[in-house]
Amino acid sequence: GAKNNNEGGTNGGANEGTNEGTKVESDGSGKDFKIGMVTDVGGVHDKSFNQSAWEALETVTAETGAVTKFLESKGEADMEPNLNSFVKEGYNLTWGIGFLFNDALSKVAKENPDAKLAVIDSVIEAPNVASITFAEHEGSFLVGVVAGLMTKTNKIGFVGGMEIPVIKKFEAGFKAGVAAVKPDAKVEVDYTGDFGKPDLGKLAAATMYDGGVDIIFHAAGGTGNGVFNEAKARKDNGDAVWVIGVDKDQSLEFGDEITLTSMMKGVEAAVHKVSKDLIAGNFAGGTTQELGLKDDAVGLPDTSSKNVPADVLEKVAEYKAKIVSGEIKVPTE
Amino acid sequence: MDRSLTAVQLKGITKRFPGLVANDSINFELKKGEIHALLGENGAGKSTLMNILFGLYQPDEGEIWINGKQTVIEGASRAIELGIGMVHQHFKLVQPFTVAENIVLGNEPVKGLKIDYKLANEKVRTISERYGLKVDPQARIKDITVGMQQRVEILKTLYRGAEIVIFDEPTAVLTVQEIEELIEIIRNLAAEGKSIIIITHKLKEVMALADSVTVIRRGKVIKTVTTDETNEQQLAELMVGRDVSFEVKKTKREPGEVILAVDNLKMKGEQGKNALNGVSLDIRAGEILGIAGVDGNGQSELIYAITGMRKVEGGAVKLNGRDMTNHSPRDVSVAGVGHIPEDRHKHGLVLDFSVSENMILNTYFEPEFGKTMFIDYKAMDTLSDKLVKEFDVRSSGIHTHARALSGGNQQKAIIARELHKDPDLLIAVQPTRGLDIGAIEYVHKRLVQARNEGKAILLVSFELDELYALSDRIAVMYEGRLMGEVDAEKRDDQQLGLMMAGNKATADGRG
Amino acid sequence: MEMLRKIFSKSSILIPLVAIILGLIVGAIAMLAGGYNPILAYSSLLDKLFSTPYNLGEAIRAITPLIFTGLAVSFAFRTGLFNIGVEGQFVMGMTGATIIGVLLDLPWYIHAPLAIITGAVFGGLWAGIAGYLKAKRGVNEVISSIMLNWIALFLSNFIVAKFLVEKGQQKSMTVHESAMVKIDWLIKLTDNARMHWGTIIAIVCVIVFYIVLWRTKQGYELRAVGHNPDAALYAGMNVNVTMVKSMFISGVFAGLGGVFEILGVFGNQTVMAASPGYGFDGIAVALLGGNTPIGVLLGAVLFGGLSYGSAGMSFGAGVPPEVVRIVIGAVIFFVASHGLVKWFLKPFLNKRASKRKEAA
Amino acid sequence: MDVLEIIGQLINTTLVFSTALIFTALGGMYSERSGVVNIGLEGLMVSGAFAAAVATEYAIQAGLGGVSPWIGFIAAAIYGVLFSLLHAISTITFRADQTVVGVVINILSLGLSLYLTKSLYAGSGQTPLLENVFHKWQIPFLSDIPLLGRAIFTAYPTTYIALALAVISYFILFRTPFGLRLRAVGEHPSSADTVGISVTKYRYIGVLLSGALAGLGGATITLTTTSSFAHNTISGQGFIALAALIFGKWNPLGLVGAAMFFGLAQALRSFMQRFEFAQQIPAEFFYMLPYVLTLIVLAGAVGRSNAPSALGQPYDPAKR
Ligand SMILES: Nc1ncnc2c1ncn2[C@@H]1O[C@H](COP(=O)(O)OP(=O)(O)OP(=O)(O)O)[C@@H](O)[C@H]1O
Ligand SMILES: Nc1ncnc2c1ncn2[C@@H]1O[C@H](COP(=O)(O)OP(=O)(O)OP(=O)(O)O)[C@@H](O)[C@H]1O
Ligand SMILES: [Mg+2]
Ligand SMILES: [Mg+2]
Repeated sequence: GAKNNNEGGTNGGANEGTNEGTKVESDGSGKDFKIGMVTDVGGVHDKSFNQSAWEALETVTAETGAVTKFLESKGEADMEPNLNSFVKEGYNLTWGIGFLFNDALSKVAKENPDAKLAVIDSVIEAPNVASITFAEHEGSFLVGVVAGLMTKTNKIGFVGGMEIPVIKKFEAGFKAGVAAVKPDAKVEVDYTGDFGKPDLGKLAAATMYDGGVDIIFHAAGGTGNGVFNEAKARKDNGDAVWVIGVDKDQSLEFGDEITLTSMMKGVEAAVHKVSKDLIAGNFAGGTTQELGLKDDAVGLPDTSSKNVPADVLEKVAEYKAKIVSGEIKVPTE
Repeated sequence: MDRSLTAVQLKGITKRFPGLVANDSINFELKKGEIHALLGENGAGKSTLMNILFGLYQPDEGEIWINGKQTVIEGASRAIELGIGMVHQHFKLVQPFTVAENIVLGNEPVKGLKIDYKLANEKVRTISERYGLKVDPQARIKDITVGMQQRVEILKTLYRGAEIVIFDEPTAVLTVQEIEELIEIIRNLAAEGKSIIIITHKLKEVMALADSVTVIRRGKVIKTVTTDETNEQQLAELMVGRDVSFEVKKTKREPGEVILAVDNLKMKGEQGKNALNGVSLDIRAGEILGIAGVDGNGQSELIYAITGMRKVEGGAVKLNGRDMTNHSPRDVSVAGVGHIPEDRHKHGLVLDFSVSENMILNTYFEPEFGKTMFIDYKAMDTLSDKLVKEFDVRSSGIHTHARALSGGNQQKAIIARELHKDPDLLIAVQPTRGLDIGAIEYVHKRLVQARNEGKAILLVSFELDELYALSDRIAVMYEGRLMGEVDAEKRDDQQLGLMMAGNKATADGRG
Repeated sequence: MEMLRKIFSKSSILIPLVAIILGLIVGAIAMLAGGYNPILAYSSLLDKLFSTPYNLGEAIRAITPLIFTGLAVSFAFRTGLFNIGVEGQFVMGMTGATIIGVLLDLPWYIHAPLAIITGAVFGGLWAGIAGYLKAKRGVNEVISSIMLNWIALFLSNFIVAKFLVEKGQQKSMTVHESAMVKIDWLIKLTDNARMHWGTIIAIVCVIVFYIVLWRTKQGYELRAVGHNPDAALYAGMNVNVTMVKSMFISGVFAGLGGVFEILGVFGNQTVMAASPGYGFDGIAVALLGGNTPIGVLLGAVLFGGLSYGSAGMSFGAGVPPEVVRIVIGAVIFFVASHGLVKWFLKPFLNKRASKRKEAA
Repeated sequence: MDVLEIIGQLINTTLVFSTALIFTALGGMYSERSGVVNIGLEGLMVSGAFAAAVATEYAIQAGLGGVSPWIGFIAAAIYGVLFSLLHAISTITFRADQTVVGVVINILSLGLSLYLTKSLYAGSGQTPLLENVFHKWQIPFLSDIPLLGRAIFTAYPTTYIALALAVISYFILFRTPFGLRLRAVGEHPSSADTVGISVTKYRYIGVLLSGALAGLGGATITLTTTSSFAHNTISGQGFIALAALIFGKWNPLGLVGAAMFFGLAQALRSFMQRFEFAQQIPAEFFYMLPYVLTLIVLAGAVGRSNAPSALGQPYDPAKR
């Protein structure tokens, strides 16, 4: 969860997309259901969790025939009217993607007790809202283990977006993971202050790689694209540098020559599950689920085996077991 | 020189602007080698006609014949091709450029891709020597005097091979010496075979310089005469359409109390040089002190110092015995100083304000215009109506923008405003610059009237005639100092000229 | 009433109207080129705006900050200054209101006014810096306010994150109810749209703008300095102080815009990655409105209405909402290039004129 | 890491950050030297960034490989010219207010670029990531020189182009007839007009060049840092370039200095964060650094900078 803020400048405005549910071999069970989703300012094609969430809804449409639709927010002020667009159209479920929806969604939920809503990355205590959060620190711990074991220079980098609690969670978990396997390795931290500025990510990465860092974990949304760009340029030059991606399996986007692994967040699975539950008649309103390692909702993608040696992956598995069992408690800040 | 050939012939030229006909079927003929003066009141249409000849405006009707051939002059470059050059009323010079750059602009000698500055300087030097127009090719325009700038303008036309040269009010901004030099230059040009058109409001210059004169009034040609067959008085009447008196009636008067006392003022100039080097003077109630001198010798700074528009480094200004040194312009104004500024567009008016709003520019804060924080627009308009009537400021109404007034009427508005304040001291800097004789007559009358009412008047002017006509005493300023005073009763141009060039006053001055 | 005369004089009302129509046509062409249905799109836009009380209310909510920022830009323009820093002043206004709203706990009749005034003063002072630098140091206000925009953003983020933050969040604690300025009955009436007193104050500001500039002695000074600082100096006005005052007042308008986003809409302030953009939109609004107060009001309605309605355009017709920016840009373009508009109108006007002649 | 190495890196990073600013500010210079205010630089950069992303993408699709970014680069300049044609026609021919039209350019180009992006890429507000972009050149031999090699001789081709253009622009502006005339038009259009120089023509050239160069500035960002175009690819750089132009007193070399100063401040912000002591300082203060530094320098040193006298005034020969 690294893309969350209100950037760029307009008020009003949204983008839209619809899946009409008559395609493919849907079982038709959701034909009468309408599910809406409001993105944060990253937009639906953010290559991050907005996109994951929308992909989940596309799958829901394909499977059940439900109508799904999204609206993009251009600024924080749009979030509430966008949610209301769905609620007042009588949608059966409305998603708010990202923890910036906290205020807007709880207000809309309170004003419309009959409507059903769900939110990612935020906890809203209302009987008609299902809240889903992730234990990002746990997953970050595991990629920290990978980085700690694989660094050759004993210098590792962390590039953050804005210095805010969620991202701090990534940093804390990551540092703990590194420390667990390589106490003498140094983790350099650079918060760029922005989730949408690849140039700053690129600069941060360049500075770190120049300083001897060989692996960088980014939790910086679009800013992280700059980290990948810089790594790619260096790899082309023959330097042995790596990036650890975030939210999705970023090797699919940036290639596995530079993507060591990624800290995946199971947004897609979560959205899919909650939406299907709704159609099946058991909406998890009023509950909060913190999805972590135990639910396989955070962690490394399978593609990791390409660049991460088996023995390291074994270690990762060990630590995962310890975290799930509660033997290790990963710090959050 | 065969003067029977015509250089320019304009036939039935008509030019209309929204709401008025600036040129109304004008016929005009300029013979080869002739100096032809164009006379007329402000707004008569002289500049418009010349702008048409130079291709800047297109006539609505009429024909232009150059050297016996009918032509259409669709732009300045075509005019230049035809051998027409124009020295504009407002100089067309690029301030940060050098003299040479201004002259060769648009027609630069090149070496490869580069401008050949050496050749450019050389060319400028050659023509400047040939016509006796001394300039420094490498000096920047912003650093040279107005007279020098005008030479650059003339050189620009000569560089382009002009055979017909138009001068639009070339003497309005020049000092006596510079005017004499210019007259010499123009004569030389004519002697070289160039044909000259000159616009001026100064009849003496016309008589001294021109071969023939065309008088225009309200866009129509009134008459074309040769200077042999006319005189100043007749020309003035042709222009204005009535009898004009050049005499300023001024009775002898005993001055009263000292109103303004300036003691040893010192001020730094823009370039760090001292602009004022210890100026001292007194003015009494009921007298006019004229300040003569070449432009740029500290006159403007003296006024800025007295009015508080710029801080002085040393010395004192006393008004009615009260110390006003380095007080704000507001304090000075309230203490009883009226100021007709040198540059009416820069300082005198807010051109985008209405005439009415301009009338209260330095009194708007008085209770007269509202006792609260709000402005009493009714009071403002009442006052404006009154002043506009009294001072005969002509415009389409007090709510029109000051921008739309002619220069003469703008000046009248300023004078009205400043006199209405009933100041003890009135400062008038070049109050008649660019005005026609009718307007000048009026301004002079008002100034003398103010003096007779017992006001002290400080008059800065570059025109000796004006200084002699109005002043009781004349002080000469040179390089930030007063060189001494001369008696206005006894006119001695020679003496004054010497002092303006930096010589101390001799025995008969009081310096 | 010179103003009113100006507004209703023929060409000044005709040109904006024609410009709006031309702008909508440009938008329609863009949509046709992109394979969308412009008629459906525009009707969805109108539908979105006027279909429900909620949407109407939310549109007004979206228009309100634009009135403030439009006034701010116009005010400075009127006095010869280009305040491109409205964005930063807006953010400072938000921050001022949040600080008071969060940290103090007072009775409502003190709390809300105090928060409003603090925010306004924050905005004013922030603009005043640019004014001061211009007056005293000759720094071009365009550059200094661009810099100040960024500084305001980061400074506000710092203040929120350091002193006001709600634990575990990236936003401030919630402003006390006593400082909030919602209008409950209107909220009920509009089905929970976020209606607040800021809208009323914005309209009051439109009037204040007019009165200050055209009715007071202070305004007379401000305008004189704006048109001709040399003449103002000559007339005994303190040009430097006036310049700072002008920027301050402009900043107060901007700051108020920010204040009501906090006290009327959000109730807290987030740590922002980029400023909200109302300031830059304010430039457009000011230009749309020809820098007159009524013009700004109408410009804000047009700009804000189109922007808010654009969500409906995408909802109903699948058109990317950016097309609205194209429409707005085109409208301002045509307002500015009135020469071009007249050129468009010429055949039409000529026909009318010749008809009249025939009739006569 | 030794000190030389750090300094070398700092200089290098400075160059990377200032390149786009140099291009854009140079563009602004041509426009403003001719007397046309160009507050639309931001928008022109947006257009350039967009055009570069799309053209490069198409070139890659067409199998042009490593040549693709160059095609994108040139396309950006052409697109920038087309966009600024709008500016030129309205401000020069129809004498519209230059500031207003600049704002229009900013609004239009962002709106249009995003609209086109969504139309071209199935609703995505972002162009696909480019396979081929510019890479840093290591100039043979020179790049091995200590300090300088690291600092200057390992850089993107765009940096060298920008610096070369600055020098060439200096020559054009102050040594050639074209430059003299352009400056004359910006200082005193009627004096240019009365010696037969077409004010309209030179202003068109100035404005169109600004479009081309600001387009290159935008392309530089796409092709050296972001590798794609999105709504926030250009966020304020155009305005910073405008500041650099004013700060650099409308002089090609001056503005390079100003752009480098700004680049340095940006580079410092990232460098400082790596030192231990810096951990104590809130990050926001580092983010502010470039802007605060600029403000301080402006307030302290320069004072009134001298803009071309006729800047912002439409030229109407019939008006006096
Ligand atoms: N561009 C213009 N637009 C409108 N009216 C104009 C324009 N230029 C000149 N006029 C009008 O044409 C008339 C003639 O003006 P012109 O400048 O030719 O007078 P002039 O004889 O040169 O006066 P002056 O002695 O003051 O220089 C004036 O009444 C003026 O109002
Ligand atoms: N923008 C304008 N709109 C309408 N008329 C104008 C405009 N500018 C000038 N004029 C007209 O041009 C005439 C002459 O103006 P101008 O300023 O040249 O006067 P002037 O007597 O030559 O004074 P000076 O040259 O000393 O300033 C005025 O009568 C005025 O009506
Ligand atoms: Mg004239
Ligand atoms: Mg005149």
